[in-house]
Amino acid sequence: MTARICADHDEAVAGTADGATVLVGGFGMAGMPVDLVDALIRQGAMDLTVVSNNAGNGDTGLAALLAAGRVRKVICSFPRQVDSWVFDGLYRSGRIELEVVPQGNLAERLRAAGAGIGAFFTPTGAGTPLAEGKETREIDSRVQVLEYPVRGDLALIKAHVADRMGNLVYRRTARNFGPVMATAAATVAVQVDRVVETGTLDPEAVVTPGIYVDRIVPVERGATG
Amino acid sequence: MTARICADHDEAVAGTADGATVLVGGFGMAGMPVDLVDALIRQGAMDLTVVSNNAGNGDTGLAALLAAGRVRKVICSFPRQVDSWVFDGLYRSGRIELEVVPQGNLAERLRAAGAGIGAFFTPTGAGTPLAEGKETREIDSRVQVLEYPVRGDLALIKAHVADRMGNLVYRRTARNFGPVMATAAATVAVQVDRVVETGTLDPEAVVTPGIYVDRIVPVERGATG
Amino acid sequence: MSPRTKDEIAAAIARDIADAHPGGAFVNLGIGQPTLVADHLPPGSGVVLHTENGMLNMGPAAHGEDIDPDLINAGKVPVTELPGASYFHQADSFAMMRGGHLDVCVLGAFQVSATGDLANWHTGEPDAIPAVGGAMDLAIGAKRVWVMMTLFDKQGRPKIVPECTYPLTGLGCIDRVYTDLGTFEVGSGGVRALELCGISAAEISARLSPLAVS
Amino acid sequence: MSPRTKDEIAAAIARDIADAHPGGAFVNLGIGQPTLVADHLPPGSGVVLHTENGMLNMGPAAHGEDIDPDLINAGKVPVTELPGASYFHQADSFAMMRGGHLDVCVLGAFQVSATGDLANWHTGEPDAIPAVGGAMDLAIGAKRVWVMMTLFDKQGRPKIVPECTYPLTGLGCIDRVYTDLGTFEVGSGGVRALELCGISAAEISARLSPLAVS
Repeated sequence: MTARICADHDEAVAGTADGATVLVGGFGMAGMPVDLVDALIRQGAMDLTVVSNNAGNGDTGLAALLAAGRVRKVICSFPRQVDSWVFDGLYRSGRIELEVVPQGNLAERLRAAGAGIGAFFTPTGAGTPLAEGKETREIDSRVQVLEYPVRGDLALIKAHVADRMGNLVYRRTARNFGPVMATAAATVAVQVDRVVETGTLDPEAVVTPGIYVDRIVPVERGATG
Repeated sequence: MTARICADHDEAVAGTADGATVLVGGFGMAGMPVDLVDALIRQGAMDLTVVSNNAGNGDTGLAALLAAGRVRKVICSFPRQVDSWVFDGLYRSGRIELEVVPQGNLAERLRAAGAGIGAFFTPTGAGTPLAEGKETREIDSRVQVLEYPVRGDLALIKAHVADRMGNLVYRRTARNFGPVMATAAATVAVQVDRVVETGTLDPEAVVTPGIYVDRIVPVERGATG
Repeated sequence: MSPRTKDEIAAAIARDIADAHPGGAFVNLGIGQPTLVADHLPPGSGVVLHTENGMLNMGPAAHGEDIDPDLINAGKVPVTELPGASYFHQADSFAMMRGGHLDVCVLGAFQVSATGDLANWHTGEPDAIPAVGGAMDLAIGAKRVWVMMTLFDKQGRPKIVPECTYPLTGLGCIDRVYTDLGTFEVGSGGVRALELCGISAAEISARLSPLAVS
Repeated sequence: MSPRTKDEIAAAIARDIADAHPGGAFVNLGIGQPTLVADHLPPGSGVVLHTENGMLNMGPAAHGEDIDPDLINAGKVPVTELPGASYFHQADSFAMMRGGHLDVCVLGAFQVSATGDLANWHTGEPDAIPAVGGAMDLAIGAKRVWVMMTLFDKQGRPKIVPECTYPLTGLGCIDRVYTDLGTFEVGSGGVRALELCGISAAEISARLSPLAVS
């Protein structure tokens, strides 16, 4: 199925099941698909597992999803930030599970899911509390930890421009987790600044090929052209 | 050390030691760094292990390196081609070793070398003669084979344009093994169609960041500008 | 109905791809006969072709002035680029394949077993030079992997077999086989004829014996 | 010579990076004090800064109209882009790091052990929310990983210790520690003072005891 341009963000997150694992792009607010997360709040799915680098900032976007009580578990590298009070409160009162994963292992586990890699050995985290209970092996005189893929049912990402076939380019460091998450979820919804005609993007510069993209929403209505 | 523009191809392959493992880019002739391979023949290193998708075409480039008796072993996915008579003769007379690796596993093993991944489980090849003697494990109801990184002492690749910091872009399907091989070798030499001033390439469209590149040669003298 | 020509087999595959994927599909066509499938895809099918040497939305073969040595398919034939194309390196291209993102892959074969094992890379002859290319990656690298081949080899021996005698390319990876004499499902349920062309069910059963064909 | 200020420590690190890499270097500066190093790099040092959220050739912090919310560093501070920059996604960025392509990484720390273990991500307090970010990747992700910190904590306890009591970030990954009171090598050879600032060798030995400082 090639990518579909959605009428609005609600259409892009329609059908998300209770208990789904949702990958949410962004590093802080750069690349954070705020409008799609807002749509997911309206959509109402419960008991979600959210995979994202952070655990929400301020009171909007991912923080609002958490505040609405929709999230059972967060898998992330860096929940604690100056403005992560929503997560902090839920965590301290035992109302949310947390799996902390080193940022590079998180990215590589997402890539592995998208790339059909069953598991991989990485030196990151070896000998630390985050590798406790995990299989290790010495390879090349270095202790390495066996890590498994992280897959999503849905990925919500933000890109800069899409063409009508779903090819994506990003903007600067807002690229961050978008391209790997786009490969790692059964359904991939993307909010973009604008949609252009197919053939407009330079084939050499496409970062996420359309094969990975299912649903596209331009952030502002009318930003299709 | 940032990338250096070399005066000629000989400078780009200088210092290659006997017994070195050399990664050679290209899929057939697309992306094949013919001028660098010719320089390696002149340079004279013996007893090489060559890692490349194919094992030479016709009588030039990689085939000429093989014909010169410089190569002890070839690691590749597809040695046999209509015009691989040089390799075929050496192989049939027992004068060259061959390790056949599925193309995707070869690419992933090169990536693993560049990405600091100690080993990975892949479903490709499971149950086939190419997985004989390798460790396997069932993951996600699928038999997977443990594969290890393939590293080079030297990589020879061909790109389209470089800037003076070594950032590279490629041309169409000539991109093939270049970007992964560039990450997987201690020294990376690149022949390019031209060198442009730093700041000319679009930072969003750089495929191989300059950190991976050591030596650059424009194919035609004077193609620096 | 007589046995199918290569083009008729390709047309049947093209039609089945289009029918099964009304919203478009991402497809890899193996080297050789499977490339014929591209010529039979209905206009507007939305099928996007992947070539494992690093491209999506590959166009037809290039001729004359359109030939660009940097733009080739997995069979090293010069091809063209369609609007919406993208290029990527080998690790990304095989990640796309291994990760199960392609809808259909069509391959040639020496043999397919009743349980869907594939042998298509090596005749096993002692002096043959082994060369696998992307065959093993393709075999496990799509949601559905189909084979296009003649049902019998030049010596008249069946190519759908109880167990492959040639070296394997992949285990239990094939679910459908398109041949000159019909289309067959293979897999955990054994061999089932979906369609026969120019041959009776009785004759198929006799010639594929001891395989049971339902 | 008196104890070094943060800027003096940063200047010492910047000088050592430039001296050790006359042809330029690829460097990652951790969140917090290590970012000061950038301000002290000599003109023309050829140092290219990596930020693990996906960029090479990062420029100084952005101000006023130059602020672009899509262009931030790992500390989420708006930054600028220098000519020759490139952007890449998280898997590629950490592949670059884990693969050992960076020359130097400079990190802050709670504790460094005599053998080079690093503790810098978690105080281990029971109600603290664990947050690691890229710390563990950075700790093992450069040819040389250096620490910039005060030698003693606010309670006066040494931060170079026989064995880390805080949860570890990485094992044996640090080879040099730059502090207000001097620069130290750590690793298999134990602790060695390369330079002392405003403190005598005898006093260092006494205050780091039972650690042996050579």
